[in-house]
Amino acid sequence: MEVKMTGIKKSFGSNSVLRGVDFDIQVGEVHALMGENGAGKSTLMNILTGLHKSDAGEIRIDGEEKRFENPKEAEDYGISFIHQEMNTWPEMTVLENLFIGKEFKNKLGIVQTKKMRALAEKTFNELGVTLDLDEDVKNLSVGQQQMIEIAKSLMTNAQVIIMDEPTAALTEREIDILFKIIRTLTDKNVSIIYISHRMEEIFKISDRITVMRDGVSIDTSLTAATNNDEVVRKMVGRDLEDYYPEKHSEIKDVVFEVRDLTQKDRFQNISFQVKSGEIVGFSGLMGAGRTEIMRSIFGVDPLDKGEIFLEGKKITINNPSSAIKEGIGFLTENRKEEGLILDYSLRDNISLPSIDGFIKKGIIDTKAESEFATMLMKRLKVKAESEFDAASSLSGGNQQKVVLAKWIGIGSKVLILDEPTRGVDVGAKREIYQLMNELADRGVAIIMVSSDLPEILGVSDRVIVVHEGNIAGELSKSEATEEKIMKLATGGY
Amino acid sequence: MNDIKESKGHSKISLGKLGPLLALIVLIVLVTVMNPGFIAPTNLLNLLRQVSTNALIAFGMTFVIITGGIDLSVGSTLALSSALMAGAIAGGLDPLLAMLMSLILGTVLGGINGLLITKGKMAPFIATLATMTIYRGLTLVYTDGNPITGIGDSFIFKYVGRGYLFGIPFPVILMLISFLILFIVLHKTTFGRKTFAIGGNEKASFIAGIKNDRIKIGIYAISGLMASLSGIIITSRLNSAQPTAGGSYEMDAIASVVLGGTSLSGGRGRIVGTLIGALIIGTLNNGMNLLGISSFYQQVVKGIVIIIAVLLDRKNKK
Amino acid sequence: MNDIKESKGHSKISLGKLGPLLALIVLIVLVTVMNPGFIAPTNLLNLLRQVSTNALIAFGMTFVIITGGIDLSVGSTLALSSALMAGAIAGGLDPLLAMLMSLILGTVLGGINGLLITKGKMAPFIATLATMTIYRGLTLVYTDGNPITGIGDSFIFKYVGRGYLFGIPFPVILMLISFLILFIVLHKTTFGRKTFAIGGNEKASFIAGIKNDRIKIGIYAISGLMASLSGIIITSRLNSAQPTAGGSYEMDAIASVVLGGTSLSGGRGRIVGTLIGALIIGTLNNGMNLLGISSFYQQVVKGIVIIIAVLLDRKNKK
Amino acid sequence: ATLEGENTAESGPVEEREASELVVGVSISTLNNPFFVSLDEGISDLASENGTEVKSVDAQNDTAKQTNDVDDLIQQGVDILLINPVDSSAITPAVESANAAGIPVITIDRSSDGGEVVTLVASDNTEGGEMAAEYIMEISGKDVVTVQLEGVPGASATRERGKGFMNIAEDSLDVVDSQTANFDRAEGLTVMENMLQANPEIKAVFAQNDEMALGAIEAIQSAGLTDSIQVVGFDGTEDGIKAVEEGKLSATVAQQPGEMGRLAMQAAYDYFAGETIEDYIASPLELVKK
Ligand SMILES: Nc1ncnc2c1ncn2[C@@H]1O[C@H](COP(=O)(O)OP(=O)(O)OP(=O)(O)O)[C@@H](O)[C@H]1O
Ligand SMILES: Nc1ncnc2c1ncn2[C@@H]1O[C@H](COP(=O)(O)OP(=O)(O)OP(=O)(O)O)[C@@H](O)[C@H]1O
Ligand SMILES: O[C@@H]1[C@H](O)[C@H](O)CO[C@H]1O
Ligand SMILES: [Mg+2]
Ligand SMILES: [Mg+2]
Repeated sequence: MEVKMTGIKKSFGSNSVLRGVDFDIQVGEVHALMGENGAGKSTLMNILTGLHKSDAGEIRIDGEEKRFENPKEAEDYGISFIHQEMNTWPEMTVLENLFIGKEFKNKLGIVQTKKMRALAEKTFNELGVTLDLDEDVKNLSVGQQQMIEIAKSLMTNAQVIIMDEPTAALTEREIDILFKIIRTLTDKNVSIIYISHRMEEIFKISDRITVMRDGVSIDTSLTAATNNDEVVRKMVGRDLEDYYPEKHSEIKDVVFEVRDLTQKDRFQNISFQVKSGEIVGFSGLMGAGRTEIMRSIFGVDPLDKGEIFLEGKKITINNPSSAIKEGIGFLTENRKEEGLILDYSLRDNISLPSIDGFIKKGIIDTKAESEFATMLMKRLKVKAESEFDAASSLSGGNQQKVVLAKWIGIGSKVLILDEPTRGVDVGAKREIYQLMNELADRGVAIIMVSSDLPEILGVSDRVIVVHEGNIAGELSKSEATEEKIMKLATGGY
Repeated sequence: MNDIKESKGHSKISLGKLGPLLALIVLIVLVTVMNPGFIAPTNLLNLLRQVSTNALIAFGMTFVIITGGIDLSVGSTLALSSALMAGAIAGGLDPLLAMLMSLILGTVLGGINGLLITKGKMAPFIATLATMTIYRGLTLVYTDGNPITGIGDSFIFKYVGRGYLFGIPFPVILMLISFLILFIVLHKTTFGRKTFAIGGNEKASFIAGIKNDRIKIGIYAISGLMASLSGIIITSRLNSAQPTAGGSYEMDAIASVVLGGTSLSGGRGRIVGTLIGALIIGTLNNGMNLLGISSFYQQVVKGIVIIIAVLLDRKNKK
Repeated sequence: MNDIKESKGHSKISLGKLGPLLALIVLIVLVTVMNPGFIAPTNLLNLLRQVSTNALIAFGMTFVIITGGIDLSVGSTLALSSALMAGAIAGGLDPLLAMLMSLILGTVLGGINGLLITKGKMAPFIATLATMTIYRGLTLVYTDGNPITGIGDSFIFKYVGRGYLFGIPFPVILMLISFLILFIVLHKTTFGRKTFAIGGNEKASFIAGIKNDRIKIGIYAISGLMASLSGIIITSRLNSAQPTAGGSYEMDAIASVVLGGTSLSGGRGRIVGTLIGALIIGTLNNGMNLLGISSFYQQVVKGIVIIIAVLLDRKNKK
Repeated sequence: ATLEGENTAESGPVEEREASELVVGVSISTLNNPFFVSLDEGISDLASENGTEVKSVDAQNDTAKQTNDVDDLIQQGVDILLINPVDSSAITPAVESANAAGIPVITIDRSSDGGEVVTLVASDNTEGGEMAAEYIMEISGKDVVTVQLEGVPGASATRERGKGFMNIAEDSLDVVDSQTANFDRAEGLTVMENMLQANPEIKAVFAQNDEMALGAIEAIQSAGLTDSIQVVGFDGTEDGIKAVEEGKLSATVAQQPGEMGRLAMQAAYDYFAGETIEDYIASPLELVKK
């Protein structure tokens, strides 16, 4: 199937998101779509698949003008969309999830579970997925859920598959499998539209790259004919110097230490230290238990055993409130669910953990609060009109900066960052790294959980690798390599 | 991890699923010990007949609650459809036709709720709160506040609420048939799948091509239909249509659904649970009457039982 | 994007905000045209006094609904705290102390709801449905179904419901004072900010160090407190405590909150809106009585007005 | 296929029973109203004086619940049923069921439209309504501006009192408004307030029960019209009679619910003593005025 989109325009209210985009897909190619957060990539795909209507422009499929009324129609026509925001039904089983809206049924409308089960098993086999079809989706890891999304799309026999950041939650191994599948698909003349912020993947898998910036398609070139720096330059409109900024902070005394942290069946005897000015990277496979460890430290989930020390003093943390009082901040891995109140203003979001500090005679001093928020927004270079903008109106990277602003605002001595750059574009990523460095310069102890290996290597002073709830090893910056980390992470020695 | 799997429990029988059933059994044993008359077959049939009217409404409510909605208007729907039916019968319409008309009317009244909620984008609570008032007002206007009588000659009409088939009260049979049909619809058909899907993730369902609005309208229509069916039974049993009929029935129905383990936040639920929930409420009412507990204390006990049952259920699922 | 900003509304005055006020004005004009007696100062004061009892409950309900919850037990809380107060006064307790006791009791009853919802992890609907039944049952047990009388001697106690200050009925003054205090609490203090935060995103609030449970318990306690305050006024006005007092008051309170533009899904709302909502409901009741509309039609009209107001509000916000 | 209550057990001669061996089932329409509380007390007082066991259930004003309640009492094999119906027509099938089970029924305060009952113990509500209208004419004069506060719509008391009242009032009083206040004191207050706004020249009020009358009095009082408006209530509850004594209420058509209960219980004893019982036992009505 050949798809040609020309002059696509789209506004949401006064916000014109797409201002004339050209984009085409050829049979059997992997076409990467790149651009900063908010460039309009997902919106363009939503228009193609009929979720949104374009204001202007034309879509031709195999030469014929075509407009889908809704995503189902596009899917029936052979265009399947694996969305960036996962579209799962947590309370339903894997099998039910795979077939929602397209169940096999007999004449009486009764669903035919056996048939569906057979197809699902076949597809899982092809994908190398070993998941219980009767498991509730809510019990699966984000990565496993992502695999379901992929399987769902494969089962539709689509001619064009759109993958919007499919690997954001996948492990290296799962990514390998995905890439193999993509290869078999393209061999069968299926085309893939591949959206990702991970450069190395783009160069590994794509045939062509289209770069979008501010709602306009800037350029389309053959992957073989371009390179990393060129793509980045087109995306951000200028040269980015080194991807991972140099870090010069002075690493001093131990600020934060945990001993023997244990939560039954999740992690055992976790002990580590973080020094002032140090960034400690936590690596490991998806589901290794890193998030669980951090949540327990921060008092979100209870600990069965273990001690926490801050500046040499033993502290007790029962809930996030007490962690915050001690000066610990926690950027969660899921900013939309746990990091932000999307409908609320940036000011309300930023001041939330420190709101008790703005009381004057029992009343919130909103002037001081606004100043506080704007100050932090300036320092973090948050792109927004004012502190009264709704958090939902910002791009992913800017939203992430707002969450960071929250925790910088409490004057954290220890900052735990769980996947701080997940879904964030290159430009914003770099700004976040710079921020981390600045904080380290001022003596903050930083823990960074990340599934992005290059990031772990580029940013951390020291790497701790977690394997099945245990610390499998520790590597200094000079020792750490991808191979060594992977070996520890997979339990191989 | 184990417990999570259990609470879902496919094929496997799980504690979470058994929670409401256990509660019911405990209750039955307790009441029987205190008054053995309780398990006399005649009383059990009597109990089942009492349960049937609430259970029917609760079945429809189960669909509504699974989508994350609520239907406060069931009692008023029951009253309005019954009043018009009784009026029609008293006016000489064939009772069978009148009953059919009542069912259609209930469906339409439910459908109006669905329209307000989908096309009007109103919160189900407030939409059905409004129609609850409106339907009740219309009933009062139509009946002028008086019960409608003079409907009692037709055997068929009497039979619906007061007949016996093989010794089983006919309302009980109606309840069982409805249960079976709705069980299949909810758990075996695509309509049921879609009901769950909407409750679980409305946006994703839309993207998956489910016509959310259509399904929801259908679901509220089912709720209205069940309310009017319940109304036919009540009208037949009382040999008259009462303008105040069904007042606060929504509460018992909702309590039955929740006692049965269906979550008010939507996306999860079982209609078997609702049947058990309705039996719990019915056993409480009947049992406490048998035990001669004053109606004042009955209310206190009923509230406490709801709390305990929900807390236990929560615990099992943990 | 604009709509998000507007619906949140900082400083700027927006259509969305004015919707309910416009509805109120239209209503007032309509009624006045049909019966000019409506805007007579005595009638307006009379109207305000009638509104006060519902408005007080609705103020508390606003907090509850902003967190995404609901409180069905307000009417029963009102009845129970009033009955115990009346009993205490009849038994010789100083009326001032008895009133204080009633307020404390209301707060505690509300707090129990909060505990069930937070510590018991029960859905607010079902928790307060259960306590609604329990508190009502306890009221009936305590009063034995009879109103409690013989409480009418104390000037202070009479004054609360029946007094005038500068020509304004004292209940109206109580309503305005409560409004002012709760307005400040909701929109100017950290407690209010946290209330919104919980409604906006409970998980994010917890991670941001908000003690969700504590705030929620506080909020349900406020709801109970306001119900008991309303109960004091009613008891004083009726010169007796009725066991059935407050029946279905939750519905009018919830309708007022929603008419005022507070969203049932939580996270968004304004207490000024609730005041306006309560005035709309009050004007409807009072106005239709003045116009001699039969109470049956009144229900129909009330329901329709709720629907129209909510639909218009939706449209404005679009 | 059979119908419930279809084959009435043949009523042979009554087997005579001692009061102390009897088990009496009592179904009350609602105990949320002092009137019925007194009625219930009247029954149980006389019963306990004679050592009779009473099983009492409360229908909470729900016709369907009352049918269930009666079924439950039948299940327990009570010897006789004393039913105070929520509604006269809706109680019919329950009475028929009792008939089928061979259990005699006595209705109280409100009748049953069908089935066989031993007797009805009630005051004549229509007559009571007439009494009220006549008394208003007597104290306020012919054609005075009058309003009526009605009880729960559809209740027989509402219908009958309204009917009786209008029988007289239609020709001899100027009834400008009639609204329901659901037999409820708080509603009586607000409805009265609004009526006063709409018709400031009101001179007389008939409230179909004392609860509403007491609410109306509070409204009249706060409007400062106590001296110019006469209120007549119905029931003669403790509060009502006290208000009459204090001069706040002009009069109340007093029923004697406690007496009604005692009369019903006595009728049950008489029944089991083999005596013949009248179809209708009038519970006395009395106009209580100062
Ligand atoms: N439904 C909507 N209503 C209003 N604005 C929207 C809507 N959907 C997207 N936008 C806005 O359109 C712009 C483009 O969003 P889009 O999701 O297409 O970006 P993207 O390129 O996919 O970014 P990312 O890399 O972060 O996924 C953003 O500013 C976003 O806020
Ligand atoms: N609420 C829960 N109930 C049961 N199991 C859970 C729960 N949360 C997480 N798990 C499981 O615990 C393990 C650890 O998950 P965790 O999210 O901590 O891993 P991680 O190393 O942080 O990986 P990720 O990169 O996915 O965040 C996984 O197997 C996960 O499926
Ligand atoms: O006779 C009673 C009383 O008047 C009561 O106040 C309401 O119900 C009627 O049936
Ligand atoms: Mg995107
Ligand atoms: Mg994680």
